Amino acid sequence: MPHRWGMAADLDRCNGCGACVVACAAENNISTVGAEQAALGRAKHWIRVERYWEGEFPDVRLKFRPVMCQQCDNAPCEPVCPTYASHHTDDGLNAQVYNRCIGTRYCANACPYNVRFFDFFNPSWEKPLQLQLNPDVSLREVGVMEKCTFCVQRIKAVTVQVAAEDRELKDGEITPACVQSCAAKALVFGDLNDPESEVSRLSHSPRGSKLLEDLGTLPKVTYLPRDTEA
Amino acid sequence: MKAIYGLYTHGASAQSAVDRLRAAGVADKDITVLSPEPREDLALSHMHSRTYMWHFACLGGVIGFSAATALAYISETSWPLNVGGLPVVAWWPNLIIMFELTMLGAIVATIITLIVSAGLGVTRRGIYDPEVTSGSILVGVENPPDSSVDAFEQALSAPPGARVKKI
Amino acid sequence: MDRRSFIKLTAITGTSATLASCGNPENALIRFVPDDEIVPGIAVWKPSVCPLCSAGCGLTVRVMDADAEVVRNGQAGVVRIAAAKKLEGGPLHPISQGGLCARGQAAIQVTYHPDRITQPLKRSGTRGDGQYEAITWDAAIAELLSRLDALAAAGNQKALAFATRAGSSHRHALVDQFLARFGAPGPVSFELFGDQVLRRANALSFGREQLPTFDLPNARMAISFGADFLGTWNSPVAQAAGYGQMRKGRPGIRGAFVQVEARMSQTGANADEWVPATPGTEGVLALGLAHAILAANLRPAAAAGRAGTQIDGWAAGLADYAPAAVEKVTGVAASRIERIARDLAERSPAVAMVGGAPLAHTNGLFTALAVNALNALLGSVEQPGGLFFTPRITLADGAAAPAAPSIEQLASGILGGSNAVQVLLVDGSNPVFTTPTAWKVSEALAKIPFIASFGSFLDETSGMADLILPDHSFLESWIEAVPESGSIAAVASVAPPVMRPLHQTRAMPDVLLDVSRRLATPVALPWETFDQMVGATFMKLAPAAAGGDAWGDAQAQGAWSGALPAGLASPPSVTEETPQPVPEPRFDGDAAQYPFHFLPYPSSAFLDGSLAHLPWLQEMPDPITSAMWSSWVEINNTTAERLGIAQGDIIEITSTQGTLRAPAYVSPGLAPDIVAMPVGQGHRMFTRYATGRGQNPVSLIAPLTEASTGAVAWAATRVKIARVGGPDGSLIMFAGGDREHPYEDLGRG
Amino acid sequence: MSTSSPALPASEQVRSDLLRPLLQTSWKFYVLVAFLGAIVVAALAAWVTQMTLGFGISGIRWPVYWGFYVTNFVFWIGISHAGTLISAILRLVNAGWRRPVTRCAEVITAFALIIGAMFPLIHLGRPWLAFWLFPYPSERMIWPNFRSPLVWDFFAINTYLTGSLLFLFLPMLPDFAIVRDRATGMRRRIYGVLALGWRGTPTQWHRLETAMQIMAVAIIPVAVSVHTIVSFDFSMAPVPMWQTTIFGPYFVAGAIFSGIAGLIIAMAILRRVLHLERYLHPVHFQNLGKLMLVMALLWGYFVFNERLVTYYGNGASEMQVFWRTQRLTFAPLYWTMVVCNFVLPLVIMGISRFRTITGCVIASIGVVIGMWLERFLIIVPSLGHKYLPYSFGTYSPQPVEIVITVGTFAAMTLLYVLFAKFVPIISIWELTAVQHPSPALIPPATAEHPLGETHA
Repeated sequence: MPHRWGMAADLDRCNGCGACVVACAAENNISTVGAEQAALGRAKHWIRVERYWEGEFPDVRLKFRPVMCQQCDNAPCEPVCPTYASHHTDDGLNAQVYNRCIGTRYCANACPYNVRFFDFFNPSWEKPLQLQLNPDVSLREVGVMEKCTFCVQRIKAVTVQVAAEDRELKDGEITPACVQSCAAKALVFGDLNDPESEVSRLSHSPRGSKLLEDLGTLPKVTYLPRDTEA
Repeated sequence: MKAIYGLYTHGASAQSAVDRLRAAGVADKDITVLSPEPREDLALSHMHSRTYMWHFACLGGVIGFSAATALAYISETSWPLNVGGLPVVAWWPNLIIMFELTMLGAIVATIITLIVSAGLGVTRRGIYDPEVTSGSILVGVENPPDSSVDAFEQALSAPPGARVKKI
Repeated sequence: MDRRSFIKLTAITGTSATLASCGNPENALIRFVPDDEIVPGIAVWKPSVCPLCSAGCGLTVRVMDADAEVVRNGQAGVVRIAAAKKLEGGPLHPISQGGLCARGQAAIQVTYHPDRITQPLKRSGTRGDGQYEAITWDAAIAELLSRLDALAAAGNQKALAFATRAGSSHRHALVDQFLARFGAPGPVSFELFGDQVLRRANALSFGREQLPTFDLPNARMAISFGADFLGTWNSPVAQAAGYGQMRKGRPGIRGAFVQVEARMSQTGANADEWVPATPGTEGVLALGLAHAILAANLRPAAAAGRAGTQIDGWAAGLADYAPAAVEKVTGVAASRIERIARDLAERSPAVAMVGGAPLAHTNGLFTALAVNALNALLGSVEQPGGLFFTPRITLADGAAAPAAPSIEQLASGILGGSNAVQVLLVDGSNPVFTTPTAWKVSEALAKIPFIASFGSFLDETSGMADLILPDHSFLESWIEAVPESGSIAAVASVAPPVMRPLHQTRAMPDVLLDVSRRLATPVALPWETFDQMVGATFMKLAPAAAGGDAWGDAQAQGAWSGALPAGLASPPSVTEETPQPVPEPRFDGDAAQYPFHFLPYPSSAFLDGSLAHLPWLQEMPDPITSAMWSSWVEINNTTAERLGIAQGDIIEITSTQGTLRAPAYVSPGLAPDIVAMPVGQGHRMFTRYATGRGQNPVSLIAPLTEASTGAVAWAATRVKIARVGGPDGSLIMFAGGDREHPYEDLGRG
Repeated sequence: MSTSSPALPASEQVRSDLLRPLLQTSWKFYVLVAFLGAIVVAALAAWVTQMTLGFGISGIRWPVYWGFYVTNFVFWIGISHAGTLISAILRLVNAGWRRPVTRCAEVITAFALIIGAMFPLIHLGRPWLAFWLFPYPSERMIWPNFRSPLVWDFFAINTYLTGSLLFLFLPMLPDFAIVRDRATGMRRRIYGVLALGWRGTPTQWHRLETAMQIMAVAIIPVAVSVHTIVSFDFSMAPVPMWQTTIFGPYFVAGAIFSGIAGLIIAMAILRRVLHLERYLHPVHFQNLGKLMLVMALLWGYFVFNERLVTYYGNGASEMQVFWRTQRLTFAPLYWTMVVCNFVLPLVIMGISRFRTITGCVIASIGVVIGMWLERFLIIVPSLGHKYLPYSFGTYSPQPVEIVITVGTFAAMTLLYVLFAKFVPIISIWELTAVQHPSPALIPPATAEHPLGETHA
């Protein structure tokens, strides 16, 4: 049976620290755009920690929610792409093939989660910052869309290794950068087709819900809301 | 090429010239009529063969439709990628492609039929006189048999206002 | 993407982006033979230690090949090096436990920073203008030696001062030893957001002069008085891990969490209950809770033991702290105090934390002692689910240097002529940026005849140096830390260099050892190299397995943790004095003229500003405001409405110390009489990414200090504010909306 | 059966009037072409700059990834519905008054479509790879994704463009022949080639008219499909206020609406500049104005429908966009649009006293502005306020987009000016043919018979 990668985000553990945001940038060669471009709305954060105020002082609360590509089973971003740059892989990921992308940005419009980012310029790193670049992740040229891949390079590396060693994949063996960095273990990644995996267990939790579930996109990220009992 | 023709400013004269040529034993297919605008009011305008343009247009549509169907089906199945949970061969969206190519086929077939059946090409053949586009109707005969030239000239000169030319 | 296309793509990026591949300047460079044995495309994981804060988290570093442009023997060229690619939390490290905070993730940019100082520099312009010329290491060390030798020759060794960051490591121990043996006072360490007050309180309450470790995984309730323990305070990674466990780590048990603070921090945002108490009265609230527990006979007063005796009136049941009285002082409803108190007593084990702004008032020590007493009353000291003190390793034997003056005393001594400092060495400290203007540190430094800095970057303090001896980055040198907290068992982090130095830099401890040997009168230090010194400690530690080697194991894993052998543990500090209670906080600025409390706070990205040079952190959206590359002033939304201030409007904040202008972030998450501002931006000089960006709120802080420790009372300044203009685009936010359901009632109006 | 209709001059007069612009050139023509050409060159330079420096010089941003370019795309495709669709319908119903109008309408279609079809290229992140949309057999066989509305666009616009160009070109053949016969030298050769050897035999005339009929039949559904598919670009995406079944007819109606407005403006300018008062009568404007009135009502009906359904449905994300357009940031633009598209045409076209040429032009300018705003207001507020408020954003155009937008209006005008210079802007043979109507034909519109009713 093919794998079906999924993630669970326990918002009772997530404290909004933002480590996942920087971890993602470091792993995936996401270029820093600088203040001027950030002001124009060009900052690229494949994962972001959304925060929403609730109530008024003094009965005020702040809600955090990490949002990355939801890797929908019925992904609105995929069919709209004229060149198949955005398509579904056998293991359930919304692949984004940068080389096929011609930059219509239609996928980003169709994505209800706004997790797709456009490369407005060729990426650049002030030397020698480029020495940090991860050779397992391609750089994106100007004019293409990019987005969270669930760190597909890590998935590939481990699955290839597992196949070479002719053994079963262990739950938790693959960790995308955000999951790995999360000190509170708010993010859990794994194979949804493995009923024993932690992510399967959390995805079937009665606490669990999907983001914008009513749109019918069938996301593979499950959110476990913060408990309210004090 | 030899030819004899008359130029007429009035439709009735031209019609009369045609009628006289017919009387002189010229077959309809040998009479050349050129008009500056369509003259549906004159019988001479109806000296054309039946056209199958509508049929060819339909045929073009069918070809376009088939091409679109094949294109969509073959390309989708030869690279069967899942997008957004849609079926690999999704007929509802394909219908749009099929419709557009059907219409394109029909349009292209119409144009081809027009060019072929109306004898349009970059080079001009047959009798022509620039006065046609200045409002005169031309009636004439190409390569008239030498024996009939005089009779034709007579027939063409008879209607009022006729100017007959020989080349 | 395969390697080939990757290399092709990397070739088009960077500063050569505009050049076609055929004209790639890298191709014109000489290729040096690689020094490292590395298999292209194969990643190796090596341990390291995060240097960015004092938490001492262990790292595991992904190392792969990369083509670096280097200068070798004066010849520029390209060499394939083993380069650090990604930092992760050390999975086996007792503090980071596999996790890492955003700042730790960004630490790799310290090594590859484009504005890193690549070789020794000698000042060529006037002081502070950033003009330097390159010199050789021999010349640089000779210059430093001549200065030190001159001091020694004159018998004026006391005129050597050393400014460094607070922390606990062999590096600090080495500096201390060097200074002691040279005959100079101990290092001057200053941290704006330092924790002297809490250390002192813990010494008084528990006999331990250190920060506590919290056993959150076993706690059923936590109450935090201002401690941003998930964000910036103490050991955030370890605490976040514990917090996750407390919330969801035990089937059926979810630890409750209450946060007391006037401005909702990232930590406070996670609380089940957020209690905005009047600034400076948090200790009163803690005692109010204690009173309620005692009054309801939920705990005996004697349970507080020694910590209780530090509090006036404890034995009598804290008669002055009845809920109604506490409500008047703190603004927290009496019923709420009683409810929280009952929860704390019933949800045992419960732990109280204190840190940050509550301790940065003139009565900070009182607040800390009050919370300590509450903890003791709850029975949570050194108990599962409570707080612990990490056993500490004695780092180096030898005479300690005499106590150093505080930076404030140093500055006033220099300016007043009572302390003629001749030579100042600076390592990792930027007091010019982080001290209140009134201390005149900058002016004092300007009077010192010779300043040398070991810094890797030109910042406000390094920029005043006459000589710069750039240090290796932590990935290029031996790196170690002996964390003060974050683990219940003793822990020491250590790792050998991960990669070869990129630039012509030298490790500061080795430079110090070198200098100590080459002085005209050598300073006798018992180590040849720094790793020898570190190794000496580790070889005394117990190996994990019998017959093992603690030093070798520690290097392989990045840390040693376990039970300390007798004699190696630092003894508890014994302090017998009883402090005078100071429950009333003092504030700078008249409340009528300056109606707002000014609350600077360490920014999530930059802490006290020492990380503002890292582009990843500049571009990381702030957890609360989502701001990037910005400074801002947080202001309550009803207050803002009253004053006609809208999001992004420029407001002017004025204290008795000065004035600054910054964009407003309007939020419901702070009390109406507070304006809060993150520290970190506003650098006059700190690399291309931070220079001239935003405002430094430290410039507004009045020089009030906590009464008994002398720590800056950075939360005790009052300010007034005025709108001076509309948005100028300087507030750059990632988020578009602040609320999940905005305008949902618009149609009904 | 009058051969000297009071409405139209005699054939020779027609020919000389309509060929005059081709044969005489004033200095004003060169000035105008140079002026418009300069703007077009500036726009092309802006595009090249955008490709060289990166798309970032535009105002597009996360999450508003479509802005002026797509607005312009929809706008120009909408304008393109002026010609071919109107002229095809009028041809099919044989409305006599169409004759002087059809060509200047069809030219609008052709050029607006070319300009509109440029925008998907301009807005591409990597325009040099645009050919990947074309279903050519590549070695890796990754053909375009036929499930993507952009591929539907590609096919629909190509079909419509092909059809429209041919639809425009076919009736030009006899006119090219006229020019050919009157010109000399190089010009004669060029027009000779363009005339494809047209002679005017009964067969040619008959085939041409049959072909025009087939084309008219074919082009109407294609035109409808084109703008429906353009609307699909939006309605296929789960974006608040986009995903609605009304978008197809709404866009088609809007396209015809703006198309008529564009046509009226073009006709008014032609009438004035080329002195075609004898061919383009107030009655033409009145007829088109009435058509525009109908479309304004239809547009108002669609907008009412769209808004009512959204309001009643009260979906959180839809209401975000709803309020933002009606009361908040975009309200000024929104209400300007309503005034331009509904109030203005209703008042001017609805009151016969105002239905003069000037009145029609004023209403048309309003409609063109209003319909441009409509497309902008469909695109930007929805994209900027999509579900998760954290990701909300706003958009403001940058100079490159404004220059390119202005450039397209200049390009349209330039192409039109050049076309009118080189091709008779009114179909000569169709006008002269009026003087010899077949019994089945309906005479042209006159002052007495504004709709061209059959003479008894």
